[in-house]
Amino acid sequence: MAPLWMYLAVAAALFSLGVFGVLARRNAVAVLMSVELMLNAVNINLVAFWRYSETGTDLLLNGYAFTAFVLIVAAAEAAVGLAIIITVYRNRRSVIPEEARALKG
Amino acid sequence: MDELCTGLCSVLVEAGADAGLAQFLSLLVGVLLVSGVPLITVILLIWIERKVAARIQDRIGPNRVGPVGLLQTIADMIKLLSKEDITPAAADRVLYNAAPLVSFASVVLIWAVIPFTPFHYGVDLEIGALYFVAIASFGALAIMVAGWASNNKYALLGAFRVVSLLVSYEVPLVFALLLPVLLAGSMSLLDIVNAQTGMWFVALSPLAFVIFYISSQAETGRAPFDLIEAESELVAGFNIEYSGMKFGMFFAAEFLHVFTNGILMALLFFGGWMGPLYYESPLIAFAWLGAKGGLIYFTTLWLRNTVPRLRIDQIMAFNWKFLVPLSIANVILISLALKIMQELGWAPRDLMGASFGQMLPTTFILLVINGFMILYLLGMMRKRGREARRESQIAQASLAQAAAD
Amino acid sequence: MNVLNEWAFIGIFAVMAPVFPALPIVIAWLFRPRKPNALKSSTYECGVETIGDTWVQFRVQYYIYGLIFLVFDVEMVFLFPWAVAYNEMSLFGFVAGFLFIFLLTDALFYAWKKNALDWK
Amino acid sequence: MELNAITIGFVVFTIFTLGGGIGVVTTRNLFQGTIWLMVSLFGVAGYFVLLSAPFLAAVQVLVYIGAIAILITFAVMLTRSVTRIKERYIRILPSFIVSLALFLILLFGVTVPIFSGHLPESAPEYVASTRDLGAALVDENGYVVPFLLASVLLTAAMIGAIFIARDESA
Repeated sequence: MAPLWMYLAVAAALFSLGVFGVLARRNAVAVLMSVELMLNAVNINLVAFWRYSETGTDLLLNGYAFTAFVLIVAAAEAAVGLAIIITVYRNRRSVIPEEARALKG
Repeated sequence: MDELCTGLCSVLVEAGADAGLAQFLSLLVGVLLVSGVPLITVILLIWIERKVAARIQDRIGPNRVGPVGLLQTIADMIKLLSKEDITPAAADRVLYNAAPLVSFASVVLIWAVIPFTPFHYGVDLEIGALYFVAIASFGALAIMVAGWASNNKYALLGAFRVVSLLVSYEVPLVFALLLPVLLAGSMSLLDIVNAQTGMWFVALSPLAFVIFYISSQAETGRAPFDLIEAESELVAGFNIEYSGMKFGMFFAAEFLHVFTNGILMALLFFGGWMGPLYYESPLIAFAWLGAKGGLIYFTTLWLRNTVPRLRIDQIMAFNWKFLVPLSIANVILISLALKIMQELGWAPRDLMGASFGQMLPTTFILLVINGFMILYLLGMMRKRGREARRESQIAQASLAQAAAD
Repeated sequence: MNVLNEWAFIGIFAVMAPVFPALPIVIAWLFRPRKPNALKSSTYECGVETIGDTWVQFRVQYYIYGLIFLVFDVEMVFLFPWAVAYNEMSLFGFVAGFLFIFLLTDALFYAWKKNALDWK
Repeated sequence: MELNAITIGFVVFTIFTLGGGIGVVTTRNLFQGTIWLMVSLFGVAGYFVLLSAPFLAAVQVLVYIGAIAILITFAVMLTRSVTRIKERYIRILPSFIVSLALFLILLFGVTVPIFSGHLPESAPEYVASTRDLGAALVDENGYVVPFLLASVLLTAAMIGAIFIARDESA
């Protein structure tokens, strides 16, 4: 069995890749994909901690169940985010987040 | 392949092989044995499909190559092998070549969890039922990739239509799949079959089977849902730019998928290998599974060659406004009734050991519920049909009126 | 077989599965004629060069179907464990699952009423 | 770590996950970016299998490759002029420094407990099954409130997204 820190290191690398994508990419769809990468890095961590935690007699399901909830949140985020991108594109012909200033005060 | 593995493993270890290597080799042999079944059947399936289609259309079908045309597929393969392979200049080469491989592999991979007999299967995954739905989603992605990588408007449009059809019909499919899982209390296909010792699941909820049947017909892109080959509308759909053996792979994947769905339905709803004398010999069990799967497969061919193609708006409306609500209602009503019966002690909590007699009251009540649902649906459909006919009559009358004026 | 052995089987299967269709393609690559020309490898469309981008604008309805499918697909994350545990479940647990399905049916009903399910 | 199936799996899935991730942030073509994302998330599903959570792996494939990939490609096609953006990146250097610094900090945080012996080396034998998860999800003392809240969230997301994306003019 691979030791815990290896999973954590991979998750850290994946999360950093996601952060880079969110900060540096110009295209809103690419930014959204980078957010998905970050959420999945979190999921790796959750499952790895769940697997390596001492359960004792009582069943510990927190990490397992929480991963399922993160999955749901990721899906909801993708659905709404992409819908917003499509609408902004339809109205402004642009997919660059910096150019969508309609909601700015 | 459980027993075979341990057997082969120990032989290899005794012969002096490294334990890990022995395990790997025995797993590899298992993989080759299990995957051999679909790979051999697919060659036969193409012949069966053509023969059945020909008989339904009052033709003879392939009858020149070999006895009753059995070797026709081999001849076709040789033809396809010698065909020039054309890759469009503007195509994305890597994705273009990967798509047919993924498409075929996604169907073959389903066979890893199919139990052929009580003792012979690739693996018995704890999540078997979910596994084959997940693997099938690679097929949809492969079609999307094929359409995009061809860099052709027709191909992309075809891929869009097909993928939206596939994802739409996956909703009722999964809801129908929920019922066998719920009844058996397990996602392992072996457990699902064993839970049908007392009563086949098709008797507990025929509606779930019908929904699964219709949506798997759509998932494989067969008539009346054959938008994949809507020649008159989309030239050929997503595989328009493919030629030679790569086209052949999409073709073979579709044929194999239809038969795989037949086997899956036999496992999920018709008790798999259950039948008289199945416990006598694995061969009899295997024959039962093949017979049931083959019969369901034959009805899908029959359906394919009988009904006309629907328009895409009709297909979508049928799915979202009829099949999805129906499948949700079916899950809710059946699970509600079963839970109440379990609380009252009329229904067994564990179907695994339930006998035929124990299952009778459950079956009766669930069947009555499904019967009422079907009666209601038939009434509704008759009403809708009458309305539609009246509307078309009015429309025709007004047309005639306009022509007279 | 223990659990990971099962998955080793799936892993080997997953590696082998694309090899089976790749074999005939490679064999075909050895035997097939190769006479490419510009006309053959042009995009198949009406016999003239394609005008404009292949990525034509698509209708938003595709996205809406995909969206509704996504929501129902994600729902399965919870419904499958619920179905597996169904037989040992108390009435309370059943009602919770019932509510879960019911709430999502609401969303479908909304989409229906807003004509988001029509192919426009 | 000796050479065994788990080690091989770990290495393969690491290549998938990180290679796919690099593909996502570097590719110019968004459709290829989606495929890279799927490669990466498939690697994550592989990790879930290695960590004895096959149910989560299947769900990961079902949700991401089966649904979110399709949704993203639909969105990419709907906003087609995306390929015409000339420069892929903005503020590339600061972003790179920030993410590299973040990675180093995280790596530091991950590796320090090894030397002090705080991280467990081996995992417990018994793992919870899907049935346990299902029972806990609808248990009064379990996750029944988040379970129903998730349903509300999904309903809200679906209604909201349909409301936003619907073409009023059509």
